[in-house]
Amino acid sequence: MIVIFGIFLLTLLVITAIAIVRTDNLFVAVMLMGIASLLIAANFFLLDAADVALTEAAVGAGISTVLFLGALALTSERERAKSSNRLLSFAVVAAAALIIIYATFDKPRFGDPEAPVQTHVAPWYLEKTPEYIDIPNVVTAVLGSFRGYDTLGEVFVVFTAGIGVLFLLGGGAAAGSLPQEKINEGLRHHLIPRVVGRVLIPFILLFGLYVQFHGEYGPGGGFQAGAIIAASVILFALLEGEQRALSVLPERALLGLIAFGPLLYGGVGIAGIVLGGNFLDYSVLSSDPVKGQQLGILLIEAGVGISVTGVLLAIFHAFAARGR
Amino acid sequence: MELLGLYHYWVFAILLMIGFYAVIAKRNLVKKLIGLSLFQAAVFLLYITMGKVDDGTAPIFPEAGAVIFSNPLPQVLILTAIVVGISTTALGLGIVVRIKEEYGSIEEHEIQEIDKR
Amino acid sequence: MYYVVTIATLVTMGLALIRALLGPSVYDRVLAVNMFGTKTVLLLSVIAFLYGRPDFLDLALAYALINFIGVLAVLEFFRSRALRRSAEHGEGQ
Amino acid sequence: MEALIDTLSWVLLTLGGLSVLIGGIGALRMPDLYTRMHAASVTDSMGAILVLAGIMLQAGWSLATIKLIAILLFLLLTSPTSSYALASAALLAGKRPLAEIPQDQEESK
Repeated sequence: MIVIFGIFLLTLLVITAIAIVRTDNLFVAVMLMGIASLLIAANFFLLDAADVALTEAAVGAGISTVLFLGALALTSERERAKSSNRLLSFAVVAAAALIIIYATFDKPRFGDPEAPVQTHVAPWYLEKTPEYIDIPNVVTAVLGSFRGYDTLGEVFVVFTAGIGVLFLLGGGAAAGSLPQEKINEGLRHHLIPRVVGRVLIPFILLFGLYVQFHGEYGPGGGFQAGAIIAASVILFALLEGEQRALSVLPERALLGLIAFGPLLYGGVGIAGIVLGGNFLDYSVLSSDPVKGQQLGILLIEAGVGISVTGVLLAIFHAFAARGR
Repeated sequence: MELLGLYHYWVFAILLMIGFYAVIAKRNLVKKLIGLSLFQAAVFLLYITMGKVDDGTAPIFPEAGAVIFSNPLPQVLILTAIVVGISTTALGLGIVVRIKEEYGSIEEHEIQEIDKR
Repeated sequence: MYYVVTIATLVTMGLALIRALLGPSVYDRVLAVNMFGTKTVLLLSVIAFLYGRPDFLDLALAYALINFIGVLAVLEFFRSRALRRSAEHGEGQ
Repeated sequence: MEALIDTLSWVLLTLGGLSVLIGGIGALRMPDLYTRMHAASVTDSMGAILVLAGIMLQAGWSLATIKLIAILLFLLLTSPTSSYALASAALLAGKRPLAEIPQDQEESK
């Protein structure tokens, strides 16, 4: 029965995707992307990926819409030109789709426990997590400890992307023709959303911290928490105007956060070397290896959360500052 | 049942190619980025689909009882990829905004024409 | 018994999607997205129980909290667009 | 007792599903933006209350119930607010409701 729910959601997803490509109004495309993100998150949840669904929820529901709308406000809302070489592109795409679909017939059955993907390292992770790390969430264990290098790399990619956006858009904003005070006031005159938003912001922050520190026991972790905390500050910025958000968390502080996150992560790795282990080996951080692993994961998740919060907020402010 | 399972992969293929179509055929740069996001989403779905195990549950140990778990590894990869995806999309959007400021347009062919001059 | 609610929610999601595709105005589409968001919260909470893992309600909670931001972003987008338009008109005169 | 709770949550869940469905049909079939918004937002809150209450009865007294109450509270806060914000934005942008306000009422304002 649940498989049929999944198939229904996937069908809706394909319809949404086709509509996204067909519409020439970019605002509509962004709205439909919001729907697509909700569908994808629901699908992830049906496919047993609670952590991934939470990430998609944290990123897709708020931040991605905010960023795309920010970019649309700075560029244009409509697609002017018709597609180029439609027939040729369609032929290429259709042929490739058919080839991939043909290839799927050789794939292992959906949900097959004997498929090569399931038999290689995953059973080892599932078996050894209670022994080595002793936290219930295997995803966090793999993310933080077993594949700590990967995650370090990903954090640096996020870091680099954030720095890139700051280089492109930060500083020396184009002189806008709009009255400053009007632009800065945000949605302050919308009284009801403002009051509700003010009630909501502390809870979002609290929920973000819960996701951050509960990540070892349930779905969550630094990536999700970073996105949720950034979302709460973005909500504040939307309601009270961007200037006030900047006075709460000034740009310098954000730069500090961006740099401190990867530094903390790398620092934990170096601490492993100093204490006589390998890079990113947390077992040596404490006299009890299991406790050391847990401490290490806690610290690096904090590093991830800090850097994701900083990068997403810096990106948001960079886009908002351009609009002035 | 066999075909129902394959449907997930077909959706992956179709979604991937819809995104790809937007990237190659559309001339608007923001639309290309939206297509790229769809492409990304399709890849995410493929990974998560492959990690699913029959009668499995999310790889978080419940308080009691041993059960079958789905594969945690694709989930780890995709979890980080989603956040990386939004940052790189933001980078792309940043480039588009700069292009708009320099060229006054975000349509590919108009930009190329300005470049020819 | 959860199946009844799940199916009703899924069908409603389909209906909301049709509304989002038909439009006609942008507000209809935003309305559809908003509706879709609430339905997702319900769907996720029901499925968490359907799976017998009620600790996954965090997901529904995340959506209940964060969906609001999307609507506010749209509102701010309309506001700044109106500002820009009035500024352009002011210069034109 | 158990059977009573089960029956009650059955009834709540079914009513909730029904109300969600009615909202969906209303949002699709109503003639203009404001009536659609009305259909969608009212049933949103009603459906959320019924469905979540039904699940709460099943969950018993546990952490899940508290989370469900939190979800319900936040939904009841945000969903009408979003509808209000959207309606006011549409009205400010000059979209008029389908039904015209009668002359005498307009003057009395």
